[in-house]
Parts: sequence; C-alpha cells; structure tokens
Amino acid sequence: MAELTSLRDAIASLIHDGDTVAMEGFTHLIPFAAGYEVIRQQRRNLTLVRMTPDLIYDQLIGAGCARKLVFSWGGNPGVGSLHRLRDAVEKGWPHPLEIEEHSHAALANAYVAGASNLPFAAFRGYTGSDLPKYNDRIRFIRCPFTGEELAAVPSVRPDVAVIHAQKADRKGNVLLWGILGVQKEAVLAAKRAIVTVEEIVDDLNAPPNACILPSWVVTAVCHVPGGAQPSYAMGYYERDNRFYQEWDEIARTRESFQAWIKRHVLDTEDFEAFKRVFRESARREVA
Amino acid sequence: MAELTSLRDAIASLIHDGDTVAMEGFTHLIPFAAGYEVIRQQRRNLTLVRMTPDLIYDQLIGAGCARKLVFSWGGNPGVGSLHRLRDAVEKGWPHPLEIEEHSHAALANAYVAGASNLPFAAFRGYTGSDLPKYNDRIRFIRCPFTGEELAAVPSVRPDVAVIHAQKADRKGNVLLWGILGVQKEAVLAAKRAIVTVEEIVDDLNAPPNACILPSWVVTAVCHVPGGAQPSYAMGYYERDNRFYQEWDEIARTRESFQAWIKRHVLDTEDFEAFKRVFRESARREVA
Amino acid sequence: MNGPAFTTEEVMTVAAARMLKNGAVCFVGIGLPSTAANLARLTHAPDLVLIYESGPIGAKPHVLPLSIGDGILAETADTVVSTPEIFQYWLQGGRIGIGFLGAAQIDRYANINTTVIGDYRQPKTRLPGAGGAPEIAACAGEIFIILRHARRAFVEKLDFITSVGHLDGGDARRRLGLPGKGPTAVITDLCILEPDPETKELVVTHLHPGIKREQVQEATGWPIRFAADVRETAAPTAHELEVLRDLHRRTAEAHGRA
Amino acid sequence: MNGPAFTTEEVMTVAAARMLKNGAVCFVGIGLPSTAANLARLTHAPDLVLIYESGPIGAKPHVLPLSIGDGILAETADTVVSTPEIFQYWLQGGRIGIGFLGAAQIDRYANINTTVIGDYRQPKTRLPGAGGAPEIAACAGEIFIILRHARRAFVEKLDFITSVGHLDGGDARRRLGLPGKGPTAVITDLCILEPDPETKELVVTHLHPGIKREQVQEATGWPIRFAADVRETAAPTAHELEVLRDLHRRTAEAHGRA
Repeated sequence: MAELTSLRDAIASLIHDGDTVAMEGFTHLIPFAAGYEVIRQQRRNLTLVRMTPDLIYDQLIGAGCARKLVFSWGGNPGVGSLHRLRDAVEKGWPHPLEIEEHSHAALANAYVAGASNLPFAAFRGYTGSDLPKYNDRIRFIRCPFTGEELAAVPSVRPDVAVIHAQKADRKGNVLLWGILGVQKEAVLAAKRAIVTVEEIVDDLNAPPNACILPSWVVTAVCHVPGGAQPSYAMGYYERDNRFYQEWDEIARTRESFQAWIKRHVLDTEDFEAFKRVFRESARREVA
Repeated sequence: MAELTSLRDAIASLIHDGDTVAMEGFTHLIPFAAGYEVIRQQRRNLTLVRMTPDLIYDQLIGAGCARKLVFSWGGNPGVGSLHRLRDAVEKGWPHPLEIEEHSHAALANAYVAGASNLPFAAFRGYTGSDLPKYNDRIRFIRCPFTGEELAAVPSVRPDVAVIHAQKADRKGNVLLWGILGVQKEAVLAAKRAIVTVEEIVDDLNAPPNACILPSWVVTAVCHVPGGAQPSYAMGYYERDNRFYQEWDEIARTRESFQAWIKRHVLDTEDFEAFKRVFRESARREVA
Repeated sequence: MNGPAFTTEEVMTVAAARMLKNGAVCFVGIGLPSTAANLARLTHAPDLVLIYESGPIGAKPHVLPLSIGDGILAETADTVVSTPEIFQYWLQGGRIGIGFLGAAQIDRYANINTTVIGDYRQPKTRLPGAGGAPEIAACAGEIFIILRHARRAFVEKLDFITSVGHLDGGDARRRLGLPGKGPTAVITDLCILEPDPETKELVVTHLHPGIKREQVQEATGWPIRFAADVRETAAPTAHELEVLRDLHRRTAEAHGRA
Repeated sequence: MNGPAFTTEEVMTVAAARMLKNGAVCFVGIGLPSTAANLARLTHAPDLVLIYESGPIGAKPHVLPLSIGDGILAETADTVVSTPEIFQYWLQGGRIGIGFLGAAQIDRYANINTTVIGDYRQPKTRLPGAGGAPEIAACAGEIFIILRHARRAFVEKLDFITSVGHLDGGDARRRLGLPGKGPTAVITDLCILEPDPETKELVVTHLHPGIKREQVQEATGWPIRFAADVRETAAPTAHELEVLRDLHRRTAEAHGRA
C-alpha cells in the first residue's frame, strides 16, 4: 500500500546516490517538483532514464546529480537545445556524462519489457541506423518461426520511478488521463515508485478502463499541486511555453544556470517556497 | 474508412470459405449475431481463432463451418463442457476438427504480436507443461543479453476479425468499454474487421483514453442491437446465464443441436427474425 | 460436535478463505477459488485484492460471477485493463502474490491436468484446457489449489500436465527457473495438504472435522502420507457460514436459479 | 508575378501540405511537418488523420502545438493511447501511410542525421537525437521530409545516419527488408526533390516560383541533379496563405508570443 507522505520524505527515503531513476511524463505531467527536491537533497551519481530528458533532466544534469543518461530525444521541445545536457556531453561540465542513446520505439519497448518482467524487447527498428554501432545494448535476434531479424534492447528496470498524476484517493490509488506516455510502464518496471499528484480526493470517479495505478504498486504518494509546472496537467493548468523559451537563456551559460538553481531550488526549502520565488522572478521578467 | 452495412452483406463480402477468422470478446461482447449469420451463409473450412470458444464456436463447429480451432480454454463458462466441440474432437462429428491449443497468456501475446506486425511473441510460459509436446507452434528462444530461455509463439494474423461493441458514430469510429479482452488486438492483427454495434450515434462522447477503434482500421460496421446475446453488453443488457445453462441440454445431443440451429438460425432470415423465434422458444420454456 | 452444522463443501471453502491474508493480491480462477476468495473478502480480508484474467483489478462482486468476465467484476473493479495487459504487466510482471486455482486432476507433486483424460490425440474425455493456469502456476508468488477429493481427481499419474506444481519434486522448480514458489497448499472437502519441505510430495496436515484418515486414503489414487502432527481444521464459525450462505443465496437470485 | 506575395517559408509549407491527400493517415513530427499537415487539414484535406508519437490519434488542433505532447493534441484527438502502443500497434503495426519528418542534415539518398555533428564520442555539436524518426522512416508507407535548403543541411556525407532514407541507393531498402517505401519527396524552401526511380538519388523535380537552379546548387553540398522536366511549383493561393497566416497568428497568441 502506498504511503501518503511529504515529497521531501519520499525523496529522502526512496532515492539514494547511485540509483537508476526514471522520471517520466511525455511533455505532459513531467514531475518537476520531484526533480527540484532531488537537486535540493543533492543526490549524486544517478543513472537517469527518460525518453525526452526535457528541462527536468537538463536541470538535474547541470546540478551535478547524474552519472549516466539513458534517453531517446534530448531537446527543448519547440525551442532548441538542452544547453546543460550539451555542455555535459560536449565539455564534460560539471563532470563527464555517460550516455546510452536509443530511439523512442526502442525505449518505449524497453519500458514495456520491464513492466512485463521480461529481460528484453524485440521490435522492428534500427535497421540501417548508426545507433547500434555506438550502443552495444542494441542487438539483433531471429524469429524462431520465420527467421526474420528483429532488433532487441534490454528491458528498463529502474530502482525508482517518479511520475506526476492528476489525482490520488486517500488509499493511494492513482488516476491519470490525457497523454499517458510511458508512466504506467515506468512505475510497473521499477522497484519503487513515487507519485506526486495535483489533488487527493475521496473518490477518483474514474471512467471505465481508466489509467489507474493501484495503491499496492505505488510506494509513496505526495500531494504537490502544480508539481508538473512548467509542463502541464490536463484539467489543471496549461504548459508554460514562455518558461520553456526563457530556459534557453537561463541554461545557456553555466553562471546563469547556477544562479537560477541557487535562487529557486537550493535556497528554497520546498516546492511551495519555490513557487513563491518563481512567481517573483516572473513578475520581475514582465516588469 | 468503415462502411456502414447490413450484417448479411458484411459476412457475404468479407468472410470466405477457408478464411482464418477471429471472433473475439472475453465473455463480454461476444459477437453471436455475426456467428449465426456465418452459419446461415454456410461458410466452410474456416480456421477459427478464439481464446475461449464459448457457445459461439460450439455452434459454428457443430454446424460444420470449422476445419481448425485455435484456442486456449474450451468450456461453457460456469456450466461445464462444450458438447459440440467435444463431439468434434472426440468423435470427429460433423467432421474431424484440427486443434491448435495454447494457454491464455500465449494466445493473448500472439494477438499483441499480430497487432504489432511482429512474427512472434516471447513470454515466460509453458515451462514444465505438456502443451509444447503436442503443439510445434510453441518454441523457446534465448534472451540475447541474459541468456534466459523464454517461450515463443507465432503471432495471430487472421484474415478477418469480428467483434461486437457498444457504439459507433456515423463515420464508423467504434467505442467499447468494460471488459475489453483482446478485441482491439484482434482487429489490429487482422486484414479485415467487422464490428457489430448496439447503437449508432452522432457523437461517441468517449472519455479520455477510451478504447476507440478509428473508422480507418475497421472494414464494416453493422448496427445489430442485442448482437452479443446471450453474452452481455455493459450498459445495455446482462448476460443470459439461464441460456448458457440451457445450452448444456441443447448441445448435448446431435439431434437437439441440429433442431435448435435449424429452427433459430437456418430457418430465420436474419438476426431480427432469430430474436423473434428465440423469444417464442423462451416463452415455451417458461410455460 | 458443538457449533453450527455445515457441509464438507462449506468447510472446504471456509478453510481456503482463511488462508487469504488481508491486503494480499490474489489472481482468482472461476468456481471454488472465486467463492473462497470472495468469502475471505467479505469476512476477515476486506482489502484482499482480487484480479480476474478477463481484466478487472480489485473486483468486489457482491454476488459470485458465473463466468470469468461477468459484468459485476468490471462494475466493481478499481479499473479494467485488457487481457494481454493482465498477463503481461500484472501476472508475468510479478505483481501477483497468490494464484488460486481449481483442477480436474492433480498428482502427488501438485501438478495439474485440465486438458484431457486418456491420449491427447485420441481423448477419452476432452477437458476445457489450460486457460490462464500454466502461467499463473509459474509466475504467481505461491499457489493455492482447491478441489473436491476423489480418486479420479487425485491420481497416481496424470495423463497430461497442463500446469506445473512441483513436477517430480525436490528443487525441480528452481532448476527450471520458475519464478514463483509453486503450490503451498491444496484444500479439499476432506483435508488440507501441503508439500513436504524437502521432497515436495503432498502430505495431509489438517483433517476437516469428523473426517478419518481412511476416507482420505480411500479418495486418493496413491499411498497418501500424513504429517507427523495432523491437526483438525477449525470448524467454520457461525459468522463464516452466514456470510457464505448469504453469498450463495444472493448469487442464485442474481443468476436466476433461485 | 501575379497573385499574392509570399515568403519562401510559406511556399515550402504550402507545397508540402498539398502532398497530403484527404483521408491519409499521417504520423507527424513537430515543427515544419506539423505546420504543413495542419495546413492541409484546414484546407483541402479535412479528413487527414494526424498521429503524434505522444499518443493522440486523429488530433485536430486549431493552433499549432509547440511540443509533441501539447494539451491541444489530446483534447482534439479521437482518442489518446500510450506511447508504447503508438509505436507497437500503430507505427510498427503498419497503420501509418505517411511519415512526415524534419531533419538537421540530409544526404543525396535522403538519409537523415539528427544526432551529432562531428565525431559521436567527441561531438562538435550534439543534436537532440533520434526520437521516433528511425522507426517512422523504416515502417511508415512512405516518407516526406521537409527542411530548409542550406549547405550545412544538404551534405555530401552525413557524420551520422540516424534514420534511413535509401542508404546507398538502388534497392538497398528492399535488401535490408525495410517495410516502407522510404522517402518519396523532400520539400525545401527552394524546391521539391524526389528520388530517381532507379538510383534513388534525390533529383530536383520542382523549383519554387522565382528560384534559379544556381540557388539550389549553391545551397547543396553535392553536385545536385535536375529532372529532365523541372516544373515550377504552383504559387500558394490567396486562400492557402490566409489559412496559414491565421494559423500562425492563433498559434502565436495561444503560446503568448503575440
């Protein structure tokens, strides 16, 4: 059964230095508040798995939390580069970052295999691409019936999955809707799962066949309204596209990035404090 | 784009003698009306694929439509045996029936592989079971990363999938909810798909992430209210458990089965006529 | 004997229900397993999580389903997923604590036959087949089996192994790399049997009230072994019987068999 | 030149949009492909089915998404499935007629690089990477590619092949058993290129209004070939331009960049 706890306690007790962590959310419901708390608690040597690193991993990488990144598309959606990711890969700052690079199809299949307790996933992919030349975790197998060759990747089995969802009930059952990405697979593939939610309600009032994660597959549920900003939570708030554009400037230099992280994350005690400071910065921007 | 057509025309134009046909619906939404129409049009030498043959395939097999059956559990749920299936397997009546037998996990995975355009599915199964000794379509492969042995079955790729759903809109987009079984996979694995529905509406009013089959993956949509009886359609009618029990008597002898099929199916011109005769029989039962 | 009167069927169901701890996650077969699991949920284990292979997760039926996919399972579930997902993410995924199965035939190592009596290609009796059982027996954390005790069910040698128990005993499961512990209890209308820790051969650990050892041997197709300290199954309580009989009454009414 | 004035960007987008037939099923990348696909949907192809890798099937956004998973895609879709399902059932499943991609770099056989400039392990410039492109390029029925024409984009040799076009030309795709036809058109802000039926080398088949052959050669990193009968791209109509500009205006307002 999931424990209803504070985000600080969840991160402190469930994410350890050196863990493999998958913080998922495909543009929608990205667990930013949890990412800030990991930075605040200065976790180190994490292996970060995520299809689209997005700003959340740009921040974790720039803050020095990551040793390795497993990913399939590393840009700032609709804006351009992730400068902290590029700085780590191109210049080794703040320290070298090992990368394991896949395609979306491969990584999505690898999460499914993890959730299914299979050691690998087979799919039609990578043929003719140079990616297999640089990633020895991409191999090829033959169909035992037709002899066809298929690509194979090992399953993703994180120590911890972290996702953000719209609702949980008081027992810790979780409901999400809209763009679901690979969140369900990430949670079911992981040893431990942290879910931050917009609301805790008496009754989920879920439609039939809704995407529900029962309390007994979740380790901790944390009530963190706005916890997916600057991404969005369908039914609650829109994507802060303006901040995605501003991030291009903030992350462009090491100094401006470090100043932003210090002011908004390291010098704030929790996400509520972060939101206060963030609103002030926004007001200053506009002024 | 799906064509809105009569069930008679759909079966006549899309199911041919010798086809491989998957009529799916896991206890819920079993496409019985479509099965009756196949018997009425006297299709022959069909390879019938279905996890749970249920009464629908007991009827098709007894009526002599089937050459081969691919299945994973062949009972009358909650009642006992499927007597027509047993008569065909044990005594070769009305003619011998070839069987390819799997477990539910294997067949469900085989449908997923078919929908995914993969030649096979790998899963943890069959270890220690005698089924692989009698089914050469069950093989074993090794994980290219861990060396673990896994079971493999070829994907299911029917010529035609037939399902029953709650609603379609006038464009032929289909919505189903409740127990979904493998219907979506069956439709996506098949070359052609026939969907009978309870209602045709202007707007599906589907909740987010609902199980929808877009018009462009469906070949024909037929408006057949009650088309899943004696199974049930969530939101429309309950399972006719009494008839499932009566079927045990009807199907027990060849004579009583043939009399029932003649009266209710061969001598009725369509499902509306079937329903009239069926109601009379029911009244006579009660009287 | 004091206390309320009860049938051997009732003591079997109650004894099986008691083995299901509150909060456990149980993959339930239709029939006797479903009856026992719902009795447990309606008595000592309100938070028992019931999963049916048709897709319902956390089903809480107030009447017993006649089929594995009755509407009542979907209507009362926390959610309903597709059948492939049930087998891939939930069973194979290792999320099931207890697999609760019935059986047509069982041998001394709790291997199960639900496929065929006689030769597979020339069957004397064709049974329904595997269903979900082979992978439940392989992947669930542990397996409970419930069936009526009779010579034609408890056989010296199975005509067909549909689902593995402990195969030929000892550490056979470990050698085959099967994920789960396999059968840890077999509950019948006469007794409770558990595998010997070493040999994995089923031994009688509990006799139901009023049942004699001879009756068990008489109903078993091999020389049955008894534990050093065979105990008597505690008789069903008045409350357990009341809940069970109410459940059967509601079920009969709902399915039009009152 | 008669008719309304337009930019090279506009003629590129309009030319690409016109290639999408009504009722086609199109797997859409973010950016230029999404702009062209939605222009097609808002003009001649109202029943064009748009699928985005984040899960929306049949999205009908009235403003352009900034990201591949914007809310507007989910809200206007016929349904939204998980990302694994999009890749397994819909793309790999063979349900996609047209894969519509952008590119950072492309070669004469329409192979695409979106991974890295320079050495993979010591990159000069690290690009975002593969995303869905490798499997879209492999599995979709055919591929359209849209990108701006420039020497650093149209290169003699790719530093890295992220997604296959026609590899080294000829029947290379068939030999590798790739399901789809591969790239059938490349649309730039200068011209339209199509693979030679035999060699699969890209040849210029259409020049946009007012564009000279020299400009195309100048912007291409290899000796570019021209078709025997190079035609002029029909200029955008007033209606096409109006719809496209309205779409951009609504988008800018919605994303707070007015």
